[in-house]
Amino acid sequence: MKPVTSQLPASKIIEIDRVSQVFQTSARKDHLALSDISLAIEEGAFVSILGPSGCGKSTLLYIVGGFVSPTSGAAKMKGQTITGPGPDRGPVFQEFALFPWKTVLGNVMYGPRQQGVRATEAEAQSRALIEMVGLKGYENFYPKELSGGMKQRVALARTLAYHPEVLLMDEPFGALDAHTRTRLQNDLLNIWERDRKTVLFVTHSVDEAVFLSDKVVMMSKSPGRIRQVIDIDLPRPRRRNELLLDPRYQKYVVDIERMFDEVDESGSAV
Amino acid sequence: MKPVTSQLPASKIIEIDRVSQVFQTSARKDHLALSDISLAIEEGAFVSILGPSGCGKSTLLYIVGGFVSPTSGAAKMKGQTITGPGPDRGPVFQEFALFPWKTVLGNVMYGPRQQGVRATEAEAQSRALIEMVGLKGYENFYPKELSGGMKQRVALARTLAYHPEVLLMDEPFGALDAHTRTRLQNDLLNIWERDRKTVLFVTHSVDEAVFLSDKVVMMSKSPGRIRQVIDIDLPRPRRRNELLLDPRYQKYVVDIERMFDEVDESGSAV
Amino acid sequence: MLVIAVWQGLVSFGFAPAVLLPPPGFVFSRLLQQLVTWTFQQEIAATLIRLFAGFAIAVVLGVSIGIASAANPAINAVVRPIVRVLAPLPKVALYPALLLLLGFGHGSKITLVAADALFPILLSTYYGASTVEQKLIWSAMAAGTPRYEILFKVVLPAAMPSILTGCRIGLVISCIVVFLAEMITSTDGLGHVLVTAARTFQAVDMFVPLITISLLGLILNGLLGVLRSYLLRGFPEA
Amino acid sequence: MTSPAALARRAAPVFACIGLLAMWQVASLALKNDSFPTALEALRAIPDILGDKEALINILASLRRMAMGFGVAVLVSIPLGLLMGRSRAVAAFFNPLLMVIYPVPKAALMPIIMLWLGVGDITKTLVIFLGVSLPVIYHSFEGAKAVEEKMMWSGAAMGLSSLQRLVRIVLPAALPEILTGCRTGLVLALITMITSEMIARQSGAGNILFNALDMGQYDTVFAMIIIVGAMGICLDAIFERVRARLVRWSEPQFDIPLSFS
Amino acid sequence: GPSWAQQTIRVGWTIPAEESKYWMMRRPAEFPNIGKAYNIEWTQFQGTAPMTQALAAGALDCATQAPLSLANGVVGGNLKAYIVAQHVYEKPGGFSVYWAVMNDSPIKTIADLKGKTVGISVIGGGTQGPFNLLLKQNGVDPAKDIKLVEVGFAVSEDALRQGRVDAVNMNQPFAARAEAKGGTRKLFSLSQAMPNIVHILEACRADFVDKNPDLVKAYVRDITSGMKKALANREETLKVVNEVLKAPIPVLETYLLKDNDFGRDPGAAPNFPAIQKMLDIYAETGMLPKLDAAQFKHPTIVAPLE
Ligand SMILES: Nc1ncnc2c1ncn2[C@@H]1O[C@H](COP(=O)(O)OP(=O)(O)OP(=O)(O)O)[C@@H](O)[C@H]1O
Ligand SMILES: Nc1ncnc2c1ncn2[C@@H]1O[C@H](COP(=O)(O)OP(=O)(O)OP(=O)(O)O)[C@@H](O)[C@H]1O
Ligand SMILES: [Mg+2]
Ligand SMILES: [Mg+2]
Repeated sequence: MKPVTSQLPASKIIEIDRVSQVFQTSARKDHLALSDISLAIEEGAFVSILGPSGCGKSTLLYIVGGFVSPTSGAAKMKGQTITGPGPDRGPVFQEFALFPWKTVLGNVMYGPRQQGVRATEAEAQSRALIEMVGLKGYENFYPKELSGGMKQRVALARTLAYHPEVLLMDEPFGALDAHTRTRLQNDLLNIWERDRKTVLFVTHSVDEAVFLSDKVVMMSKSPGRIRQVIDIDLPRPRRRNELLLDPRYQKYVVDIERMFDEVDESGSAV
Repeated sequence: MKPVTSQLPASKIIEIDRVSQVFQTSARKDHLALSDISLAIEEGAFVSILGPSGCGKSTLLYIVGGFVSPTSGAAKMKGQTITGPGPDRGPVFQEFALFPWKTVLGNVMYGPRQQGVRATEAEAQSRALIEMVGLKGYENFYPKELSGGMKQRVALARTLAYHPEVLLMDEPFGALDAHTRTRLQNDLLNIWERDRKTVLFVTHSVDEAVFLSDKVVMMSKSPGRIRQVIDIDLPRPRRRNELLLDPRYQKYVVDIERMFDEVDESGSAV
Repeated sequence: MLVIAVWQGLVSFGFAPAVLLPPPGFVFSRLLQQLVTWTFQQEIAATLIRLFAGFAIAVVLGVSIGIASAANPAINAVVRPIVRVLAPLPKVALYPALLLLLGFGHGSKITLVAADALFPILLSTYYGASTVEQKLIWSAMAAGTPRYEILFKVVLPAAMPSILTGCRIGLVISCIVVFLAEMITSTDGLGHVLVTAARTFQAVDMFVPLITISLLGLILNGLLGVLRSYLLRGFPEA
Repeated sequence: MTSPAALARRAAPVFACIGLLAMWQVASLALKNDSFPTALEALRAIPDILGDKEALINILASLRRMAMGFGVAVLVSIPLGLLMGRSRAVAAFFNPLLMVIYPVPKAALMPIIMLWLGVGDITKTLVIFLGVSLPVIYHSFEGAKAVEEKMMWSGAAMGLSSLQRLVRIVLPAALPEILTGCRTGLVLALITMITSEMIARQSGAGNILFNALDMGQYDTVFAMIIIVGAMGICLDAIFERVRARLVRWSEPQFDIPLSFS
Repeated sequence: GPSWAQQTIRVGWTIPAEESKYWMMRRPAEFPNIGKAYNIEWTQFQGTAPMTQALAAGALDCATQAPLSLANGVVGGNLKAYIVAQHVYEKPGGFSVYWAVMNDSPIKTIADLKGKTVGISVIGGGTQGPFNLLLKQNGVDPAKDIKLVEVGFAVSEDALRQGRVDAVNMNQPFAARAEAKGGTRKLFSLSQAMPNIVHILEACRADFVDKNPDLVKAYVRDITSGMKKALANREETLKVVNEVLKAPIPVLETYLLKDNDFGRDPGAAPNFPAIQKMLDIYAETGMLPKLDAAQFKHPTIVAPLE
């Protein structure tokens, strides 16, 4: 049992330096999605991003992924400015983005094959991952034949399969029922504790963020800004049922939820 | 304040009668998604469907919507066998299915205009709905310019806009942050209490199901079957913060979560 | 079937004299008669070789240029105006020049077929490839796929529905053009059979190659349909 | 607006055209073929053609036929293609039918077409119509097939009849694909506009071209080819504007160039 | 006025050798009746064969024809037609379609063509009868001993110079151009098979003539006078032909209406004996059954008509 907490002196693997993102829209000329975001993520840290819908969480992930280059500012990985995607940063997209012409197995095997893993080995690993996400028996299904939650699990498995150093996960459990979600949270934590991956995790669930993270980044909306960064100082490895009884855990959840209410200025009731 | 509970003698608006659904897949010949489902829904009832990912919740909704005709059995609306979609049953799809060539406002106005509502009136109503779901200011955005959660809210507004008698909602709050979700749950309950709509509501959150419903239908997987139907006997109107302190509410949640664990036989841990 | 019925109707009700439009019965019995003769088989073979070679060249060029220009702005900046200029040119007008460059044999006809079938395939590929869902490309890039490989591993399969539509159109055009080329300068092939018959008013013999090309079109399209449903088995529309 | 990169992009078509002409010049000089004049010879013949009032009238006559053929083809093919895409029965009926009709070279059917329609405008417009409708039908067909099912369901649930769904959902959703077909159709319209005048000739651009071809006046032939090419560029540019306006909603928003590095 | 007033006659034409019709087209004012008493709807075709089809389909009333295409229409297409005028023929001493080889070619005689690639403008066209006959007379089987390819007149010179064919047929104005350039020589000409070969004549559908005799008569009268004008005023004819063919006048100047051109009958009168001779050659070479040229002759309506 090795406690992995944010107190450990660790090097910054990802640095986001005064990043802003402006989108050109058809409606008005410019739309400021992210404004002056700075954030440093330590190697091996599990960082969650929380924020109201539309605050720019996905956009931030795209920038770290190297898919979108920020309008101003820069994101760095290990000191190098990120200029494009690479297998060191594995994304799980909110929209899954599975390859429709590949089966479940084909989708999951894609990454390892691309990394040069031998076919038999890649297949064995992929089958294990597919089993882990609860899709044994669906190996030869095409994405169109899967339910929403099943697609999401395939997307998760596809990214885990090629062992990226940094995981960029955009609500990876959003379409899952509570039970499957809990199981996969545990699986993810196990993988993380074993491989010391760095995880940047977008979620809507305060509960989930506190349970999983070393650090929770709270964002606010219009334009997207970082409101607060909260260190979650809970022992690891964490067990859900133990944690639920831990008053510190409860406090984190309640505090963050309160913060959320303050942060969210959008919308109105009927 | 009028108490609307399942105890009221109400006519069955939807009857699902021994419905089974078999899909032809490219992998194996037949895939049994739903097996022998029977369920009656009373007029004005709020019924939630819970079940593990891939158990056939969306499929069941499609059958009631008339989009898919079941392999065997039949679904009835007010005694009439459902043979196709109609404006009396409004779906909110898990994948949103917004019209990409229309703006947010265009999408929301589509239904009322189709129902013959005058343009100015339809626009006023739609703008109010857009404001309700927290998207004021985004009226002229195209779907591709929205975040995941924003698209989901447009989909919700689009269906609410044409006042279907029965709402068929497939995880309509799945992509939303906790705060927005709570607000929309309240809005939905308000609308429901005001208009006495019948709602068939798929969700992954036990909590949400208990909070909203008169009845929770618990499904199990492979093949999809109804495992149990639980009447939620809590007073209405419900207020979230009051309910959280109600021991009956707590018990429902705990009971259903336990049931979930029993029901879910799929997958394995790492 | 319907075509044949209409055809028979036109003949029987006197909308067309038999010397211009012979009754289908005659034509089909002559077709059967001809099909087993060695000379006719050779004519078909000549036409088929040109058809397939020209079409294959068009597919290879059209798909690769289309994808390359969708993927790379520099290539696109060069290819796009060239396509705009060359695509609408009536290629038959170049045929005399082609004949002199490539001779009267297969070469000139294959080139003409390829030139005419190329652009529908190229344009479809280009549009298909330039509207590929970006997140598919992102996923593949993040999995470590080198950029040029993305073309084969993502852009090509994702653009496949559009490419196959282009191929279907290209195939039909190939059928027409191979015939036209053989008609303009005919020494062999179905087009040649047709012109010689037409010049001497052998209406039945004229319709035999026409029916043959129709049937060929039908068969090839059927094969393309099978290929399509195989290649697109994962796509929602298949 | 006028950054060097933007200027370069603007100028690219010009450079490409000059490049093409230069390649042509070099090739024709190398081949020394009477039937393959140099680019300069062809360019020199252009003023002769465009200076001739009769030739201009001829070209306009061709363009009028083309516009007719194109217009009618688009009006007929889009509905047919969409219907085929949404109804298996319609597709099963028309698919083989079209596949039997299209591969037949129209030139070969001239005698019968002449019998019914004479040798005038109608025949040529018909030939153009057939050329244009082929890609428009098939792109509409495949576009309609690929429309996301749940969008159709949403429409049905709002009370749209199947005809309304065809017009108000399938049509806009398939529009990008349909327009691809129309663009190919435009290219084919120009080609068939010329070739339809190959056998039976009346006033027209193809007439000028094929007469020159018969007479071995290759500079005129290639001058006409350049003129047709120029018409192609113009029509294409106009079309591209219309397209961009109609389907702005479908353009991909992000773009990573996949350079070959 | 006459019964045919303001009637329209649909005429097919082609290039390059119908000067009287080109006059009617381009100088209608010189013909008192055209456009006033009756109208002509001109349609140009590529070659005579499509016009035969158009005649048979009833899409044309009168058209330029070659003897062979007309005969084909009669045999295969149930066409009934009258030959009402003649455009060009091969007058002795004038131009005759010939087959050329390169100067340095080893082919010296027709017999040397064995095993060679030979170009012909239209396989199964009007020149092939006399061509086949000459080959047979020289012991060459046109079906087996040579490789026959279709080479349009316009490209024949190039095809020969590029070595795509060993011998190829030449026609005006391309022959004049090739001769000016030099390097080719004549191997044999059609006149060796028979004199006075008729290349192009004018034919009208019999049913049309029978129904509108006055109309056709007026048409033939104008053809006759057109031919007269063409022959009488070479200067103007060059202009007219230039307008139609778009060939530059200097090129036309080298041959048109000169000794190295085809012959034209001053009254545009069809030479029925020559036509009969040609039909006989076609019958002899197996291209057609035996036919009587008399069936094409209308008792009264035939050029010259004054
Ligand atoms: N292509 C685009 N054009 C214009 N605006 C865009 C575009 N993409 C995103 N936006 C805007 O940027 C903002 C942030 O979007 P983003 O997808 O990052 O939000 P998010 O935090 O992931 O929200 P959610 O939780 O709902 O997924 C939104 O207001 C959205 O409207
Ligand atoms: N077109 C199809 N072809 C084959 N199988 C299908 C098809 N659509 C759905 N299925 C199968 O039917 C089952 C039920 O799917 P459904 O989408 O109804 O699940 P769900 O309960 O909505 O799951 P989720 O919560 O993940 O959305 C799944 O096992 C899925 O693989
Ligand atoms: Mg997002
Ligand atoms: Mg579902």
